Amino acid sequence: MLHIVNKSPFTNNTLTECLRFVTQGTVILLIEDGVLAAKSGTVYSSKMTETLKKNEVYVIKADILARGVSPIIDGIKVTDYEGFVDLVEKNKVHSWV
Amino acid sequence: MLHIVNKSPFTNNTLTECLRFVTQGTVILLIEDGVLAAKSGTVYSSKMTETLKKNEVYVIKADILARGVSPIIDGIKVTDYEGFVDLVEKNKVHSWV
Amino acid sequence: MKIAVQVIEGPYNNQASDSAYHFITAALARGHKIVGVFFYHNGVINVCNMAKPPQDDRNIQKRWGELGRENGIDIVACIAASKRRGICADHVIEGARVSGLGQLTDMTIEADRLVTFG
Amino acid sequence: MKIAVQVIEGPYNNQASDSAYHFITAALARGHKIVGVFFYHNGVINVCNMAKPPQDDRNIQKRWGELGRENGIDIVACIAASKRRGICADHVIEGARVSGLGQLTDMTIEADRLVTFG
Amino acid sequence: MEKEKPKIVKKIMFVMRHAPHGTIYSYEGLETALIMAAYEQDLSMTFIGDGVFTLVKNQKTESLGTKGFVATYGVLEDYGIEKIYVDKQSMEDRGLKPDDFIIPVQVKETSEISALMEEQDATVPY
Amino acid sequence: MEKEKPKIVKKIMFVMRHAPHGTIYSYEGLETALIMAAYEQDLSMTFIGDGVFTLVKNQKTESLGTKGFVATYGVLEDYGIEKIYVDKQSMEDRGLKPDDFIIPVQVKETSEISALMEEQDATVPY
Repeated sequence: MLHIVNKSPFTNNTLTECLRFVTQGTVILLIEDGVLAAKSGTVYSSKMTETLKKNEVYVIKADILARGVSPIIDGIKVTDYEGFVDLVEKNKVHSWV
Repeated sequence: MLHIVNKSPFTNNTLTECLRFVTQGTVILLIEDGVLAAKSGTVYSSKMTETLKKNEVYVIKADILARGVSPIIDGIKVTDYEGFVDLVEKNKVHSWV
Repeated sequence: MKIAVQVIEGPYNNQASDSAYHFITAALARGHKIVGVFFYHNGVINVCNMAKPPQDDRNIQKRWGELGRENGIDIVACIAASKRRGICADHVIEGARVSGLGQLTDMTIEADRLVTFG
Repeated sequence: MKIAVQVIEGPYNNQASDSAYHFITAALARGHKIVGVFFYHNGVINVCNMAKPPQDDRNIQKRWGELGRENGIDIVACIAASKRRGICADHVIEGARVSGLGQLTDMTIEADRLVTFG
Repeated sequence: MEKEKPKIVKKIMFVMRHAPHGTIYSYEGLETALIMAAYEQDLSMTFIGDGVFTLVKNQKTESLGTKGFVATYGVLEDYGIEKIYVDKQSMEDRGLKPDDFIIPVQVKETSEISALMEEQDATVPY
Repeated sequence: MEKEKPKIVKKIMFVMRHAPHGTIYSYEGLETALIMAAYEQDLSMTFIGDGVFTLVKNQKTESLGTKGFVATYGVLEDYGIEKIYVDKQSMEDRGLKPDDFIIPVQVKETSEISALMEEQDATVPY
């Protein structure tokens, strides 16, 4: 299953709530302000590092570039909109809007 | 100073952020989904109880009734829109939208 | 006391419009002067005159027009925000108008308080 | 694969419209079929044809119309949500239409995936 | 209402995560559910996060001057939407218990809700 | 641009709490600040919470196809808005330091920002 999250984890509890429902094999895709969770050295980054031990986490490159998010946490995969489409093709989807 | 908060503390960090900037004499007014913070017995209620030791906290009655929020935390004051106006008259205002 | 009000979310979608309206009517009842209501961001949707909400529901946009006309309150939606969203250009409710951010500035300077709903 | 898309926030105000657009163009490039785009809540603002954004900016509403016309994609805004907000009634961008929630249902049933942007 | 019945029956779950009244999601979301109910799909509705406040008893909107739509959730069952799930942790975090809701709900553990989501053909988030 | 100058000079603070790009608040908020700057008021701008991301260097929006407005924050000083405050804890929580911003800012403790807010005649939140 693919979980899509578009909110900042610093402002909104959406990502934290989403992560509670993640199971073995769940893929997480961060888009829009959601990519702020991919920044290293923040109060949220240990939660992401923990998540990466069990789950794949992707971010949209255009969203990372737009926000100047750097450096990103080791292990997070950077993809583009075509990669996003491929993830949707491979997995059932839930959007945590 | 009057701080107005309209977001649920369970979904959004606005109230938590607001409370960091509260000083002696600051008044907090919870409106709209913000009144959910006034519910007793939640994971947020101890934070409110702590706040009430130093600061006045008001909620709009119409918002409490609309959401069926009950019981509310001891010490929180229930007011109406005219009471809201009086708080604005007495204090400088910041809206944490 | 002179109060300016800013609303930054759209009607129905967010409660901001309702809260602002109830606050303003209470302020008028208390004898205060509302120097203006400014709509910004999605708030500009508040002044479109084509709303047809379900019959058993309030008509928020119409209510703003009436509030402006009956109390001589300047009800203004930001023109730049309206243009971007492509709304209300020729469909502004009677009693409101579309203008620039200078109006928000004027209101803020004139008022003793600015209260934002969003 | 057949994909349906729902957008529930307005253009410019939220990035949802942009993300949905980029996702759809990428899906088309990958050879997938977009069975429809449904706009709900403030998302209905996406189909208003009166947008005049700054000249150096994208025109999101126009872009949706073009996407619909050029690719034969059904672009639908919810009529109840539009009426409540008072927008777009006679001002729907060419290539889009206003219709009921049954359209969202049809799209969801027909598609292999529903992706919501909000 | 006679509808031409599609032959496909899909599992579709509404996932409600917004508190009522502050925003319109839970109200317009209900409108979608009631329309979709006419299409004879395998529908369910799950309340997570602040969504659990939607079903709370004794919501009185008269003094707000807004439509009290929450009672309409009570007709979901009549419309054939009988699978109503509430996330246990969301409920407990907010000091609520099953008796506080206007309709009978199935309270589910996090892992059960995850499993239910994975079974769906589509989830509709509001 | 010649404006008739009001005799009143008020202390007005913009309080920016939204991340850029995901929503329009930091962009349209900047538009307000630039207009208000023509009125010769005592303006300041404070970044709290995700607002601190607004001023981060190297924001490249080309691949999003959106307007890169953040550089325009660089002209605030030319418009006479010289008091730019950043909440220290918000900055540190997000792994940022003063060097990461496109313009010089005054990093302030929570208590200093509280005091500045109390001095204002009006705060404008975006």
